[in-house]
Amino acid sequence: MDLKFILEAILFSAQKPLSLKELRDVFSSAVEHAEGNETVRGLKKVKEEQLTAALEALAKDHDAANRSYRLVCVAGSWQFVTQPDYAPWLKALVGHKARPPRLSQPGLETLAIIAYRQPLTRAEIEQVRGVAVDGVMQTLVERGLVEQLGRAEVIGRPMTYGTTAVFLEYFGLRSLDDLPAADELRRIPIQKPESLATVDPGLATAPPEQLIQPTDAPPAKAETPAQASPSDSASTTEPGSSS
Amino acid sequence: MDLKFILEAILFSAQKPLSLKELRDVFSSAVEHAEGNETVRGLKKVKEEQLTAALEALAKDHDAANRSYRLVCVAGSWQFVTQPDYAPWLKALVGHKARPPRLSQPGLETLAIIAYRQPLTRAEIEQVRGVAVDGVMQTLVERGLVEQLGRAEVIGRPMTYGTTAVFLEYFGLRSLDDLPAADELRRIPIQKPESLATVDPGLATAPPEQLIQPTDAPPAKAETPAQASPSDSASTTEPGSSS
Amino acid sequence: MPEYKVKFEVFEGPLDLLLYLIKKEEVDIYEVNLTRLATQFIEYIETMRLMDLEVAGEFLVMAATLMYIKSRELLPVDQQVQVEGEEDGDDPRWELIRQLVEYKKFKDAAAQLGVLEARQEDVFPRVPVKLEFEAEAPKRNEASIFDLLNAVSTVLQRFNRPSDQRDIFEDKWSVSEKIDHLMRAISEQSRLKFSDLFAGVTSRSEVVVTFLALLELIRLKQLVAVQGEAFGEIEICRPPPISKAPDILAGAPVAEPPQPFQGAE
Repeated sequence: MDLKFILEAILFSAQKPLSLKELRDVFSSAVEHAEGNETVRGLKKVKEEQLTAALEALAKDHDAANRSYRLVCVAGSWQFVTQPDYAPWLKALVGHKARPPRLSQPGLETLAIIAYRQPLTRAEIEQVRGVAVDGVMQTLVERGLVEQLGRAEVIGRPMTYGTTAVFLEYFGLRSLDDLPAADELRRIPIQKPESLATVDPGLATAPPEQLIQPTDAPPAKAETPAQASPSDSASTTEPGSSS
Repeated sequence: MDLKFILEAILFSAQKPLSLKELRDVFSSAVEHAEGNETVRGLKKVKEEQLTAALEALAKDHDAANRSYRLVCVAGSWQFVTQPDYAPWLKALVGHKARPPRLSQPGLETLAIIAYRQPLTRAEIEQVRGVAVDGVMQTLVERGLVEQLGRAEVIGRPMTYGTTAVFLEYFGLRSLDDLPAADELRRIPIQKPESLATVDPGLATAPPEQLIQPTDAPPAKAETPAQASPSDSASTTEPGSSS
Repeated sequence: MPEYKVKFEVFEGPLDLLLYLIKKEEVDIYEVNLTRLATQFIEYIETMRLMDLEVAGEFLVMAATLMYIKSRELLPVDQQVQVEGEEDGDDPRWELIRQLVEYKKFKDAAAQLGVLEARQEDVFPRVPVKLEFEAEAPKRNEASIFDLLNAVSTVLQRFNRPSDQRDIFEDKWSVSEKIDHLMRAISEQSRLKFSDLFAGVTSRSEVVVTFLALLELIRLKQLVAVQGEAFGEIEICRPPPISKAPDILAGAPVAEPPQPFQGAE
């Protein structure tokens, strides 16, 4: 019997998404229900790597089968879900369940900043957004999308925040690596383009040397040392400084 | 969008088997959730014949796919069910009450002695088994299989033990009279062997021929105390050796 | 400028407003005319004030920054004031553009999250019928404890001679050994007659031990005792792999509809 199909049967019958640990527990306790069964005994101590490989293969199978459902991993737990196209009938089936209202634009923006930059302090969020985020943060914490992670080792030791497993579930993400354009946004290296230095049609004067970030310049704001650094180093390569 | 797949999605998400009528209700009320959707509107008044045909085709698909589950119609209602082969894991999944760990061989033998010879004292059990039974007795009492019955009218008035209702349940017996060959076994003559030194190595328990019939032979305590002791200590080193 | 009023209320902050203004200009952020942008921004603020709308503090701070940038632009480089503590490179223009670019990226990311959010609303997890396994009651065709009792009793008859009672037995069987023995025998033959279990038995105690072993194995569902007909010969075999009616074993096969492991309604 193929591990893949056993996993399929388990996930097919599970009342909730199952993590690798929970799946392993199923395999180990199955022995109690079929002592003499070779397959059951053989899989008693199945490794997480085996499970992951089989699950990935299974998910691929189902994607290829192109049916009305698929196997997904959300927040590290595996489950079968239906394709969005069938929502009208499924909504009719499950009845009008009151879903939480969608997040507001400030909510989404704040959440995006936290998701990509965690852990970070409220001041750091506000610096990116340019506005206070008190109300928004409260909503996000209340909805369980964001939580306090600890304290930053800076003056005042402010709280740092990060996203939760609920956040991943809410957006159907497997992990933070699944965030759209994660690599790019986690640490945005904003390169100062040459055009800014040389061509700025609206300016009465174009003082390019002022646009150069000195290598030893302290971060523009105390709250965002990590963000400032890449752009600092990037700008040192610019040729305009000699003019 | 194929009716077949819509039915698949519905049955896939349904928490109970659905009849043709229930399926039709889903199709008709789906319109509330997607007024402008052509497909949804088109299927609003889907006929039972159409549904039946699509369901049967769908069931055939899934049979052919030969996965761990299939679509079946039971008593007029359709549902996905898992194949029976996967029962061990599914039982483990639903957390079927784990049976208490099986009785060890010493436990089983001690229990047999108590069951057939009750009421009897611990000394009598030990005399029959040829080894100390403290640990085993404690386990049996804790598991509710054995209980104290009273006191024997002999010197020291030791406790007597007998089996409980739990014992009967555990072995699926209606009463003690249901004990296999109760009359016969109660009268089994069992001689204490000359030498306990020949006890099989590696066995936690002494062989059953050490069982002494108290009625036939007076308690053999006095006969071989020296021999019994070493075997006691030997056997206590591996109390639960059944694996 | 009623358009402003409407627009203004949806701006999440000064950066949002600036992005809106840049977008209206249809230029790249890096190429924006900051002087003109500053003018436009301040016009908006003024409009808001004229309309008696409350202007949030952040907008005023941004307005001040833009004014400062604008004023700097009007001076030749060598006459620009070097603010104390401000290093050469701390160009407020660059700082603002950096901030705008960063904010823009997160705004785009937020939009993508919004798409995911909407999509998730249409994704339904499979919540299957709760599985319920029937209590594993003794099957119709399995021999009852009575049958076993009678059987073992019959075997015991063989040893029911008084002379046995004084015998000293050489064999030393334990239940665990017998369990192993039985499991081996069943794996070789898959089906054993009950009487065969005791074929080579040499003593009453061995009968007892064998029988205890059998009982334990039955209790553990490793073996089942099956009696084809009343008072027929009991046979021992492995249980069927699933708790379905063991129709292959004996008695009338049960033609049930296939409904494995579905829950109760």
